[in-house]
Formats: sequence, structure tokens, C-alpha cells
Amino acid sequence: MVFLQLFVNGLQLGAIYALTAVGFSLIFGSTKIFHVAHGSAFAISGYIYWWLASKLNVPWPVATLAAVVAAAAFGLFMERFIYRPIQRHEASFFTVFIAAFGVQLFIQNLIGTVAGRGMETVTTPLSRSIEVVDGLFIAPIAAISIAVAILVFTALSYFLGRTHIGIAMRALSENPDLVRVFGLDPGRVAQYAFAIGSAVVVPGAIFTAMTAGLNPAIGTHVMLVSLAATIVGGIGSVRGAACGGMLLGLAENLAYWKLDPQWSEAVTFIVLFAFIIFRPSGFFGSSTIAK
Amino acid sequence: MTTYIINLAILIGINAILAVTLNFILGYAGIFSLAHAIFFGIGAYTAAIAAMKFGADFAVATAAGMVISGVISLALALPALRVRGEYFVAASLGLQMLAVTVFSEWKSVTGGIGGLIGIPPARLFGFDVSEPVLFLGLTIACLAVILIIIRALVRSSFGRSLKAIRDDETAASALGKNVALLKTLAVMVSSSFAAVAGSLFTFYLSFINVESFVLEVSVQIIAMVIIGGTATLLGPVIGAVIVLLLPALLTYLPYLPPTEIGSIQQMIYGLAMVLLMIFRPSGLWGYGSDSQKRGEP
Amino acid sequence: MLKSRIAAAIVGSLMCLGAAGGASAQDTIKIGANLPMSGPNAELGEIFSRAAGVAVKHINADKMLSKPVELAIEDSQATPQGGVVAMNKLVSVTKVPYVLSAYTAVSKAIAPIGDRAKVVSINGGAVGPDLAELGDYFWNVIPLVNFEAEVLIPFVVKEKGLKNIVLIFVDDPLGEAVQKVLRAEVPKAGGQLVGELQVQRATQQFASIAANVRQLKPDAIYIASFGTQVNQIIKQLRDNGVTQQLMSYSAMSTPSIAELPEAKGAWYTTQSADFSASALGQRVAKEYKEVSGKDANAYVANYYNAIMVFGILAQQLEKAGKPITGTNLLEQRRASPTFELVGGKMTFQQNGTVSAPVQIREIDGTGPGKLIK
Amino acid sequence: MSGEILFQADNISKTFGGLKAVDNVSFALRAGIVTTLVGPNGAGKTTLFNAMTGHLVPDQGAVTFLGKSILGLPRWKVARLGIGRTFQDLKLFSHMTVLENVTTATESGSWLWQTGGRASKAARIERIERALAATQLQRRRDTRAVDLSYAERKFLSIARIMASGARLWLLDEPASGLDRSSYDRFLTVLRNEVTSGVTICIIEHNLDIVQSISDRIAFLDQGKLLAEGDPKTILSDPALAAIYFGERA
Repeated sequence: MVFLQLFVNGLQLGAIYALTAVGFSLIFGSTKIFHVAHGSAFAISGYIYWWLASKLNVPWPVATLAAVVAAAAFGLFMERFIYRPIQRHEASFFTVFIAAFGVQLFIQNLIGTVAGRGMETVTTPLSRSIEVVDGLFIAPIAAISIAVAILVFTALSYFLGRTHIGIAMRALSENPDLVRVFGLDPGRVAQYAFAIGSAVVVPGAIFTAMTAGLNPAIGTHVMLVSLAATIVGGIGSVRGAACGGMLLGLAENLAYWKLDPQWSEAVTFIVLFAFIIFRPSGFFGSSTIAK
Repeated sequence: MTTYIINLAILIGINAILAVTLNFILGYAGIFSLAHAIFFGIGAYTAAIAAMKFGADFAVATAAGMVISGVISLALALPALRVRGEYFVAASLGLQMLAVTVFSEWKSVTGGIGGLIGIPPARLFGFDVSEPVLFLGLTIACLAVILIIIRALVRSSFGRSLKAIRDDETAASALGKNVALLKTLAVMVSSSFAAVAGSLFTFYLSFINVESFVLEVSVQIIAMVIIGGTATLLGPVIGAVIVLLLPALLTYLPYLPPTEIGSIQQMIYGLAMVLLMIFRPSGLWGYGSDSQKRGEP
Repeated sequence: MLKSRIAAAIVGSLMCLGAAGGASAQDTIKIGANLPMSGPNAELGEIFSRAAGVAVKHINADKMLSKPVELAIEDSQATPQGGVVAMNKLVSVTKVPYVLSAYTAVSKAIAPIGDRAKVVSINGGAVGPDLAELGDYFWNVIPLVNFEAEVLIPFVVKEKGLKNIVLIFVDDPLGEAVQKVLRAEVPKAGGQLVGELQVQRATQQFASIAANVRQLKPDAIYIASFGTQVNQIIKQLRDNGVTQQLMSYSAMSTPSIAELPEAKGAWYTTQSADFSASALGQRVAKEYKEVSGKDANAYVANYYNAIMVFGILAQQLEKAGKPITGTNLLEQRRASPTFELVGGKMTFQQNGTVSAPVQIREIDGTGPGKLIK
Repeated sequence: MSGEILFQADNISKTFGGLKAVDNVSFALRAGIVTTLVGPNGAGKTTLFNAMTGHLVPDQGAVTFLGKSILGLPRWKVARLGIGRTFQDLKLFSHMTVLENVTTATESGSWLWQTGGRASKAARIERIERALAATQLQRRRDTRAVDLSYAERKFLSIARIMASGARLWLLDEPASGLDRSSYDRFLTVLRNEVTSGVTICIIEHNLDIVQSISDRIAFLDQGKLLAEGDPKTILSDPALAAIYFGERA
């Protein structure tokens, strides 16, 4: 029964991880930009939602919409005003990395100054779990987050599989020249990637705000996990990132079954390390970058 | 006042060693490690234990740290041989996180988050060098020696081979270069010199705990290298000076609301990073703004 | 040439470091505060510095000293290195005789510096027991956690009859200290420590910890962590079907926990910081609310008291015509170890720790919550 | 004009996901001559090179150099045996100077220093200077490879293989895109090398180049070796010409 409980918890957390990882993976896949400031999009949208929903009591759909807009706007801003200028000089991988990290640092402290440095939660009955079978507690939000995750992924894979721009994005991750064939300039595609990739973190952010709670530093942790999930799933593969996030969420929680709690975080990165050594291409990734 | 400057200078020196050693693999061998703080830590812990348990001399403690760090660095070399680019970055990240867990859980050795307290003052060949001025001298000496060695290495055939691998691994191997061995050697050299910084840090603070060897530290070291300029000898040193001096200077900003001062400093620091990368991506000491693909994974 | 300009800039900035140091005017008495002002632990740093600010205001308003007191705040970022840099600056640039400290790891790192420079560091936030052994110049104005647990456990086990206790503790000196105390106290009180769950500082997900807690079927859960993690533990325990009594030490006295609905009914210990009891207390509580908009809690009392201890000692030194140095402050404290502060009388022991009356409160959503013992 | 057999491939095959890139090819390279691999795009010429230099391991077949099997050896070992190659996309060390590019080619030792002491050092320097002189890159020795002209880059890749002291050169379209004069220079360089005992195998499209340098021609199409022989017979074979110019017979 414990196992089942941990499994359910794992699914819930995994859904959130998957939702954040997918954004990172989408952006990286189609722009080859290692967007370490991805966590900031998460933090920003989470705090926007919290501020609107629990401070100003705005109805949740409006708050959610605002959060989506904020996240997308942040993504576009990064692409347009940070990454593009840097890449004008054939920037090295780490130039981008440091710039993104600088942004992350800025946002984190800005949030701290504006919203305070404590933990903020959006109180909702949804996060209260009910004993469905004896010993097995499930919160409505668990079901909701899993459902939403599935929804987002179906929408996303439709978008990537059917729409013109979506196909272009996939093409871009295969090889940039292909996109010109589509008569699209990579810049546009990149903007879409950033807008959409950043927007999909919103559900994860909101669910986190309702369950674990937000704090200004949350972006870093999110970034680490989505990075790990992306690698485990295979860089550039949305499906992979989703499974990767799920796997990490499950691993982190199932670790409690036999291991002492303090090792659960490490498990994530053991999984990551193992994957890189033994299966660099991840679940679905094409091992182009891996040697 | 002078003591403050001296103390700051010591910290800068220690970080400069870290930046220079990281630059050796990052700038010259194209190995992008997010795990440099691990070897800083291993050096620090080894030196601390050597000094506390066996009353070891600075030189001995440092040597011990270098050896152990060099051996453990094989864990980093392994992924460096299997994968490249973002994959390796992620691998080193994973390693960094694991190391932090080990540092904080292996309490019998590292003292966990409580850390190791009461590390004896540094002695070198029987002389007490814990006096700030003397210790600064020691730090600068270490930095100088490491700079000289790295300069020699970079200009040697070894250095050329590394650069060749950085620029094109396939061509390098087609010219008979044993890429695996070369990379492993590079990582070992870099890691064992990083341990020197760790040893200095230990004797300087006389208290260490895991918080000084976490991911943020690794990132800060990278920042030093990139801001200073990769694959240049002095770039990383400049980077270290700037990265440590900037916050120190910011603390002199007048009229900041006291409760916000920390955040505002951090914001300015973050902003500075971004602007530098936008307007001088090749680093302050790098080759002007000419396009350099070096560092591209 | 850019490179030369960089070099020039660096030299210049070093000089201005020097200048700024030299310029530190002596028409005020400067005392230092080495607190986490940025990063995940900054919420507490904010509380600490504001409380200290109130005390400084009082000292100056009441003309306790010949010159006005000025508080120099440095950011320790709650890390040893940050703390050491800040401490060095306070000691050798700002040249303060007295420094506020917080956080066990930081305190451990800065204590040697204070000891060498004969500068008093006083801690009002960290409660790790090993802070009692950091030398003459390191004082604690907060009762260390062992005092608190020794009061709470008998109350819970004997009076409330909650026999089976589960401990959730963070893997740092504080958590381990609590673990040690509970292992001793719980059986002594006739209870049983049915589970010990260790968590990492970085951990943010506790749903599965909750699952384990439920398995252990305790009567009460003791939470030994600090910062936002305490909030997360409380919320996620409640969210995940843990209905038993929650309890902790003074870390539970942050406003964000007071506002956390899930925390309602939780018990926590703190040295008696009953602001309503004395006129002084009321004055502090009122003015703190003005600057922060929040209700005063135990930490406010601690850091207010920390500054007040300085004020009183410095006053006595001035009367005696002695200069205000760390050494003299230490002497003076040993000469007159008892102070009238927020929360009543407080007496320093020889090792620089205080024994203050400890009280138990229950969180009821209104500031520090209601006093239950 | 047929020296001892230097390199031998015995019915090697390589398939990529169903597609047979090299299909059961056998052929030999004789010392001291220029053998050219010709054939339409996708004939498997480069794949064959990769199989010969250990850049990929054939699914089946044997590869021997000087009578010893080199099958499955890591690239760097193959290279140290004396098989050097150039690449279609040159693969220069872009951020290193011309001199560094050539120098590092002479240094295959993996240690912090090069073994062999003074004598070998002198020999290396001599090789470096010879390579620079032959390719007329002395004046550019301190220029970074990225900053060279196209022709200069081509010559640098030749200088590199020359300095490496390989005795069998596999050149992947080395002359493509060269203007007349530099192309002539290029031919003389090769000729001199051959006379000084180097064996060369070239992938080339341009038929008059093929004509002017080849001693032997191997014709590949769709991974199969259709014919091997002296230039006249091969180039005058109408069937092959037909295939080469794309009208499938």
C-alpha cells in the first residue's frame, strides 16, 4: 500500500516535472539554446498566478491566462533581447549559459524583493487528499495535474505533427537548413518555440503553487529537474522529455520506499548520470550530439 | 582596512586558481564541466582531515588533496569520453549534485552541513604562515606556480593536442591522437590543481562545510572563466577579480534600503553578467569581438 | 586598449575600497549585522534586521549613549564564505565592536574571526547547541534548541498524553541536535520515538514523507527544520492525510507560518517573548508592526534584545569611562550578566548562552498564536 | 608500375539501415602509385574511406595494412600505423594557427612531452618546414586557420597530412574548388610526394584531374566495385561513362 501511495505521489510530481521539462526540451530542440533561465518562467508565472488568485481574488481562469501571457512574454523577451544579441557574435555555449544564469539570478532576487522571501501558497481545497482506499490518499489535484499533463502533450504533439510551424520546429531540431525549405526564417520559429515552450510551464507552476508552494529560489530546482528530464528523455524529443519527467518524479518518490529520505534527491541525478553513461541518446532521442 | 583588502585578495587568489584550472579543460580542451567545485571540495576536505588527524604540513595536506582529487576526477573523465556538448554538461551537473549529497551525508568524514571546525593554522615547513599577509603570499605563490605550469602545458605538444581535440575531435584522432587518454589526462591535471585551491581555502577559513562546494560555486567559477575570456592565460584571473570584487564594491552603494541590500546586489550582479555576455561575449580578456566558435560544444 | 582599461578599473576599485574604509566617520557608534539578506533564507534576515533597527531607534531616541548608534548591515547569504567576507569587512573596515549573527554554519565560520579581533558576535536566530562552544566572544541571546525541546516534550507526552512521537529533521547540526534531545527526552517522559525521518535542506516535496509518517501512526510529529522548508513540511503533511498534532521549536514563529492555514493548531516553543506583558514589549511590537506590517515574533524579540544588550553594556561602560571595545563589553557582561529585556529577565551564563523562560504557543492564525503554557 | 601491396580490403560491406553503402568490395592499394576512386555521388566512396581508416567498422570483410589486419583498431592506432587522411570538409583546427595545425600533426604522443628527445624534435621541425614550404604556407604560419582563404585551407590540410609522415594518404576530394594555378601547384606537390615514396588514394569527381594524376582507377557505383584498372581502359569504357554521367543503362 505504501508503494502504491508513493507511486501515486510519483505520478503527480512526475506530471509537474514533465510539464516543465517539455518546455525546456522544445526550446532546446528547435533553437539549440540551453535555456537555463527556463526556471524563471516557472517562477514568474507561479507568482503572477499567486498574486492574482490569492491576493486579488481574481477568478482562476483569468489568473491562469495572465500567467500564460507572462510566461510567454518572458520567453519572447529572452529570445529577442538576450539570446539573439549574444548569438550575433557566434556566442559560445557558455556565453549563453552565463547570460541565462544572470537573468535567473536577477529574476529570483527581483521576486524576493517584490513578493517577499517566504513561502507562498495558493490555498485550495483541491490539494487536500482524500482517503480513497484505506491507507491510500489521493488529492483531486493529483488527478487534475495528470489529466492536464496528458492534455497539454496531446495538444503539443498535434501542434508539432500537424501545423506548418510545428513541423518547422521539429525540422529545425533535425537541421536548420531544412527550415528555409519551408520558407520560414529560423528567427520566427525560434520565437514560437520560446513562447510556447515557456507557456507550457504554467500548469506545472500553478500546481506547485497549490501543493509544495512557491519561493523565489524555486526556479533553480525546476531548471535542474527539467534539464535532467530532457537528457533522460533524449534531447529535442517532446515525448522523451515527458517520459523523462515522469520517470524522475516516480524515481524521486519511490526512493522513499527503501532508501532514507535524504537520498531521494540524489536518485534523480543517479538516474541522469546512468542514462548519460549507458544510454546517452535517452529514451527517444537521436544520438546526434552524443558521440 | 588593510586586513579586509588582504582577506579579499586571498579569496580572489583562491578563486583565481579555480578559474585558471577550469579554463584549462574548458578553454583549451573544450570540456565544459559544471562540477569543478567537487574537486575544490575534495581538496578542502582532504587537507582539513590531513591537518586535523595527522597534523599535516600545508604542503603535505595539499599534495594529498591533489592525489585524491586527481583519482576521483576519473569519474568526470568517464562521461567526457562517452559524450559531448550538452550531454556532458548534464553529466557533470549530475555528478556535482551527487557529490553535494555525499559531502553532506558522509558525516563521519565531512561533518555534513555542520562541517569541519577547528582546522589548525597553516604551517609550511615548520613555519606558521597563518598570518594574513604571509598567507596571501602563499596563495599568490600557489597561483603563480599553477599559472606557469599551465602556460607551459598549453604551449607544449600536450596543449596543442588538446586544442586540436577541442577544434575537431575526428581530425585529431585521424592524426593519431589518443583522444580518450588526452582528455583523461587533462581532466586529472585540472582537477588536482583545483584541489590546491581547496587546501588554501581550508586553511584560510579554518572552517569548511558543504555549502562552499555546491553547484552555485561551480557556476560562479564558470562565470569567472567566461567573463574573463576562455583559452586565455590571464582572462580567468581577471574574471575572478571582477566576480569577487563586484559584490564587495556593491556593498558600498549608499542609500540602499538595508533589508533589500542583499537582493539589490544580487540583481546588479546578475544584470552585469547578462550585459557582459551581450556586449563582450568573448570575455574581457578575449580577442575583441572577433567570432570565436571556441567553446561551442 | 581595453585590457589596460580593465587593469586600471580594478586598481581604481581597490583604491575606492580603501577610501570608503578610511572614510568611515566616527561621529556615530557603528555596530554590525552579518545576516542573510538575499537568497532562500532572506525572509529571516529581513525580520532580524528590522527588529535590530527598532532597537537602534530606541537607543538613539532615549539618548542611552553619548553618540547615536548606527547599524551596518552586511549580507552573509547564509553561507560560510559570504559570512566570512562580510565579517572581515565589519571587523576591519567598519571597525565595529559588536556584530549580530545568524545561522549555525555562518556563526561557526565567523566566530574565529571575532575571537581573533576581539569583536563580540551575538546570535539570536540559530539554535544549534554547538553554538555554545564558539569561544568567549560568541554570545547567544536565544535559548539553544535543547532548552526548548526539554520543555516541550514532557508537556506533550505527560500532560497531553501523546506518547508516540515521529521526528522529521533536516540533516544539519540543528536537526541532529534535536534528534539527540528527543532520543533522550521522549523515553524519559514515558513516550516513544517511533520514527526518525531525515530530509535534505533542498528537499521541497514531502508527500511521500507524509506517506511514511502515516505508516508510523504517531500521536504527534516534531518538525526540526527552519526557513521555508518548515512551511512546506506542514502544508504537505496536512495535504497528504496527516492529521496528528504538529510541533516544533521557535522556527515556527515566522509570520508566513502564522498565516499558513495548515499550521493552525500546531504547538511551538520559544523563549517567552510575551510582548503584551511589559510596556517595553508593547512598544517594540507596535513599532515593529509599523516598519514591517507584520506581528512581532520571538525572533524580533531576540534581535531587539541583542542590540539592547549592547546598548545597556555600552551605557555602563560609558558611565565607567571605559571605551566601547569587544573586550570591555565581554568584561562588563560577565560583571553584570542579567538584563531586563523583552520577555522579561534574561541571564547570560559563563559560556555566553542565556537561559530564558521558555513558553509553548499554539498557532491560531493571529501572529505569534495563543499562549498555552 | 606496381609495387608491393600496401593496403588490402577483402569483400568488405557496410549497411546503414537497409541501404548497402559498401557492398562486398575488394581491392588493393599498391605502394608508390596514385589510385583514384571514382563514381557518382552516393557510390560509397567516402564510406569506403571511413572503413579503411577505422572511422567505422565494416559489417563484414577484412582490412589489412602491410599484411597486418587493422580491422576494429581505433582510429588513432590506424593513423599511427601510417594511414593518413583528409576530409571533404577539411576539418582543420580552426582556432589554431597554421604552424600549430602542422606542428600538432607531427605529435602523436599522448604524454605531457614528446618522446625521442632532440633527434626526433629536429626531425619533426624539419618535417614541419618541408610541409609549409611545399604548400607555400610559410608566410601564413601565424594566421589562424579560420582566417585563411579557401585554397590555403585546402593546402593546409595537405600540409597537415604531409607533416604527419603517413605513408598512405587517403584524400577525399582534395582538389575540388581549386582555381587553375593552385590546382597545378597541388598536382606537383602530390607528384613529388609520390616520387618520394608516398602512396595515395584519392576520391575525385573531376575526370580530367583523374586522368592527369591517376596511375590506377577503381570505379564504384551503389556500393559495388564495378571495375578496377589503368585510367585508359576505365575511362574509355562506355558503360561506366554512362553510369558516371547518370544515364542508367
